[in-house]
Amino acid sequence: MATWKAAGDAAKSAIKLSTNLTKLEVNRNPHHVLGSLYTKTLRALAKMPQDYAYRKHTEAILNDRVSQLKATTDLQLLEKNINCGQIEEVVIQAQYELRLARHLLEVKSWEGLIEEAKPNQWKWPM
Amino acid sequence: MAARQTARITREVRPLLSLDNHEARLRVLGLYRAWFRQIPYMVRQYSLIVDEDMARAKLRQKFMEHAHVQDIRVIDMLVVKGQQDLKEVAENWAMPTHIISKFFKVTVDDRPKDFMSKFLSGQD
Amino acid sequence: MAFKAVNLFRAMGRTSAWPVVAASRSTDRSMPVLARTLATEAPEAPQEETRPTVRKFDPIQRSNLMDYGQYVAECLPKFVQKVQLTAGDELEVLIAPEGVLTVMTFLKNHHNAQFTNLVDIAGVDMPTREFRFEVVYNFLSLRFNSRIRVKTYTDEMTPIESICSIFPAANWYEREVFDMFGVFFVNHPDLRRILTDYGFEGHPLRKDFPLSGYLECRYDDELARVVYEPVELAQEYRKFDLAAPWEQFPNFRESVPAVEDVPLEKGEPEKTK
Amino acid sequence: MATVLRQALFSGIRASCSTPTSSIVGVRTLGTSRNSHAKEEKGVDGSRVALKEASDAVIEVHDPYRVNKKIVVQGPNDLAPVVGVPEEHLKERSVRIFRPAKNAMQSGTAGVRRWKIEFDTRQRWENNLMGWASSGDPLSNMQIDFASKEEATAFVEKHGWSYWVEDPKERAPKVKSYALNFAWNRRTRKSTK
Repeated sequence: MATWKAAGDAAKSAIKLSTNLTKLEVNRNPHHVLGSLYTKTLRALAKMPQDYAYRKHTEAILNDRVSQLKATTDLQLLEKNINCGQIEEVVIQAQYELRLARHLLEVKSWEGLIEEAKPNQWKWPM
Repeated sequence: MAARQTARITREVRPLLSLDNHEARLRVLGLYRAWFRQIPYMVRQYSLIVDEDMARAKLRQKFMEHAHVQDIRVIDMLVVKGQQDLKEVAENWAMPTHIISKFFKVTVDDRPKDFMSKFLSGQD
Repeated sequence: MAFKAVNLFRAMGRTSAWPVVAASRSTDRSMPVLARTLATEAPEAPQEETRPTVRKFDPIQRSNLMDYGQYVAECLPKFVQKVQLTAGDELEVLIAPEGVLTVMTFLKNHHNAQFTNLVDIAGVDMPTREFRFEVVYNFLSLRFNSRIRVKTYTDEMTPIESICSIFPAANWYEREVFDMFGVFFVNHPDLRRILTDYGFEGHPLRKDFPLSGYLECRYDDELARVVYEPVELAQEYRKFDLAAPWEQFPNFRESVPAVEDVPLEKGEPEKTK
Repeated sequence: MATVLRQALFSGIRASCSTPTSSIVGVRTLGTSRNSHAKEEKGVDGSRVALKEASDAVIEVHDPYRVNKKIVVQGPNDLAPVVGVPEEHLKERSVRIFRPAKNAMQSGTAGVRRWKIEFDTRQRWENNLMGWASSGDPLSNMQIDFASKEEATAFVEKHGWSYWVEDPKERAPKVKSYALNFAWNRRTRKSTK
C-alpha cells in the first residue's frame, strides 16, 4: 500500500515515501514514538489491579509489541511482524490504547457491576 | 375509578442538567431573560401580527403554565425545549407561521365550555 | 490467552480483506484457539443444518463471537450486564447506561477491538418497561472485519451520555434519536430537532404518539400562510386485529433461537461501594 | 457551576471577566445591555450573537461527569408537561385499561395475553360528503400493549391521565363429557325400567 524507496545499500532498509493514505503522514522515527507510547500505557496499566483481565491482556500485547520493536529496525519487516497495518496506523492505535488505559483507570472499570438491569429489561417478547 | 396514587415517595435518579432546585431556578430565569430580550428582534424580523407587549404577555403565560412543576428533571427538560424554540427563532430558522401557530393559535376556536354551547356546536 | 481476541478475529478474517496476510502470520499463535475450538466442538458435535430453507451459520465464527463477547465482559465487568448472540451470528453487548462512554471508548481504542466505525444509533420504545427506551449502537471494525452491537436503556427523563466526543459521527444520529424518542443526550454539542418541523411538539416514534399526530396543516387563503390546527380525520382510524390468534411457525421456534445468551463467568471482584 | 451561572445572571457588569468562556461573556453582555433595541440599531449583530450565546449558556453542563451523580426527587413520576401531548388531551381524557377478549370465532388465545389501554370516545360526526364516521380525536388511533396491569397503570399515571382498570372475568373451565351423562352415579340417570 505504501510507497517505498529502496535503499541502494543492501545493509540499509528501505525508506517510506508515502503511506498513500489521506492525512496520514509518514512517521520518521516510529520506533521512538511507539516505544514511549507503550511505556506510558504500561505505566498506566501497572496502577490497575493485578488480576484485572484488561490489564493482563493489554500488558501481554504491549510487551509483545515492545519485543518486536527491539527485534528489528527494518520498518517493512516490523510492519509485517506486527501485522496491524502500516506503522503510522500502529502509532494511532497505540495512542488510542493509552487514552483508553487512562480512562479506565479514571472510571475504575474493574469494580463490580454498577447497576443490575430490571428483570424485564432485556426480555423479549414481553 | 381508581384514585391516583399521590403518596409522597422519594426516588434517587440521575440528573438531567441541574443538581439542585437553585440551579434549575437559575436556568429558568436565564431562559426567561433570553426570551424576553429576543422578543423585540423576533417581532421585527418576522413582522409578526402581534406586538411586543402581546408577545411578552404570552411569554409570561407560557412560563406560568408550568409554575407548579416540582421535579427538577422536568424543569430541566422544559428549559431544554424552550431553549431549542428560542434558538430556532434567534437563528431565523423558524418561519412566521411556526411562531404564530405554536404560540398564538389564531385559527383554532376555543372548545365549547358550557352545556348550551356544546349542544349548539354539536360536540360531545 | 492474551492473543485470544486477536486470533479470534484472525480466524474470522478468513473472509476479511487480508486473507493472505492473516494466513501467513504466525501460525503458532493461532494454535491454542484452534485447539480450543476443536476441544469444545468434539463433545457437543452440533448437528449439521441440512434443511435448504434454513439459514446456515458458521460454527467457528459463532464460537469466536461468543469468546469475544466474554472477552469484552471480563474487561469491563463494571458495565456489561449481559452478552448475547442474536439472529444466529450477531454479537450484542447489553450495558448499564452509566457505562456508555467507557464501553464505546473501549470498543474504539482497544487493540483487540478497533471498532472505529460507528454505523448507526437507533432507538426502541417498549412502554411496558420501566426504562422504556433502548438505545442501540452499531459498530464496525474495519481492521478485523467484524461488527458488534451495544444496547443500553433509559426512560424519558434519564440522560444518556453523548458519545460525540469519541465518535463525531454520533452527532446527527443522537439528534435523530432525541427527535424521534425524546432521549436526552447530555454533553451533546448541538442537541436539537433534525427531522420534525420547527415548533413540532412530541416525539413521533414513541408508541404513545398517535399515528395521525395531533396537528395538521393547511394553506389558509385569508391569512395567506400555512396554518396548523388540531387534526380532524374525515374517516376515523379503524382498529383491526389482523393477527391470527394462533402461535405462528412453532416448527421453526427451536431451530434458530432469536436470542442466545453468552454465559459470563460471574466471578465478581469485590463490590466497591 | 451554579455559582458561576448565578454570578453571570445576577451580577450584571460585576461579573468577573477572569473566566472568559464564551457563554459567560454572553450572559454578561445580556445583563448589561439594558437599552431598548431601537437605541442599539448599530450593534444589532453583536447583540444577537450575545443573545444566542446566552441561550446556549442556559443548557450548559459544566462538569462532564456529573451524570454519574444522583439527585433525589419527591412525589410521583409526573411527566405530563414534557410528553408533547396537547393540554386538552392530557387533562380531560380518561383511560380504560383492559385485556382484549378472545376472538369469538376461533379458540386460539395467542393475542389475549396482554393488556391494552383505550381512551374515552369523543367528538365523532358524520362526514357531510361521504357519510363516513369522522373523528377529531387523535388518541383514538393509539395502540399500546403492556405485559401486565401494573405496568399499564404506571404508564398511565406517569402521563397524568385518570383511568380505570377492567379485569377480565376469568371462567373456570368445566369438565364436559358426553359419557358422563350415563355415569352410574349421575343424578339425572333414569332407570329404563
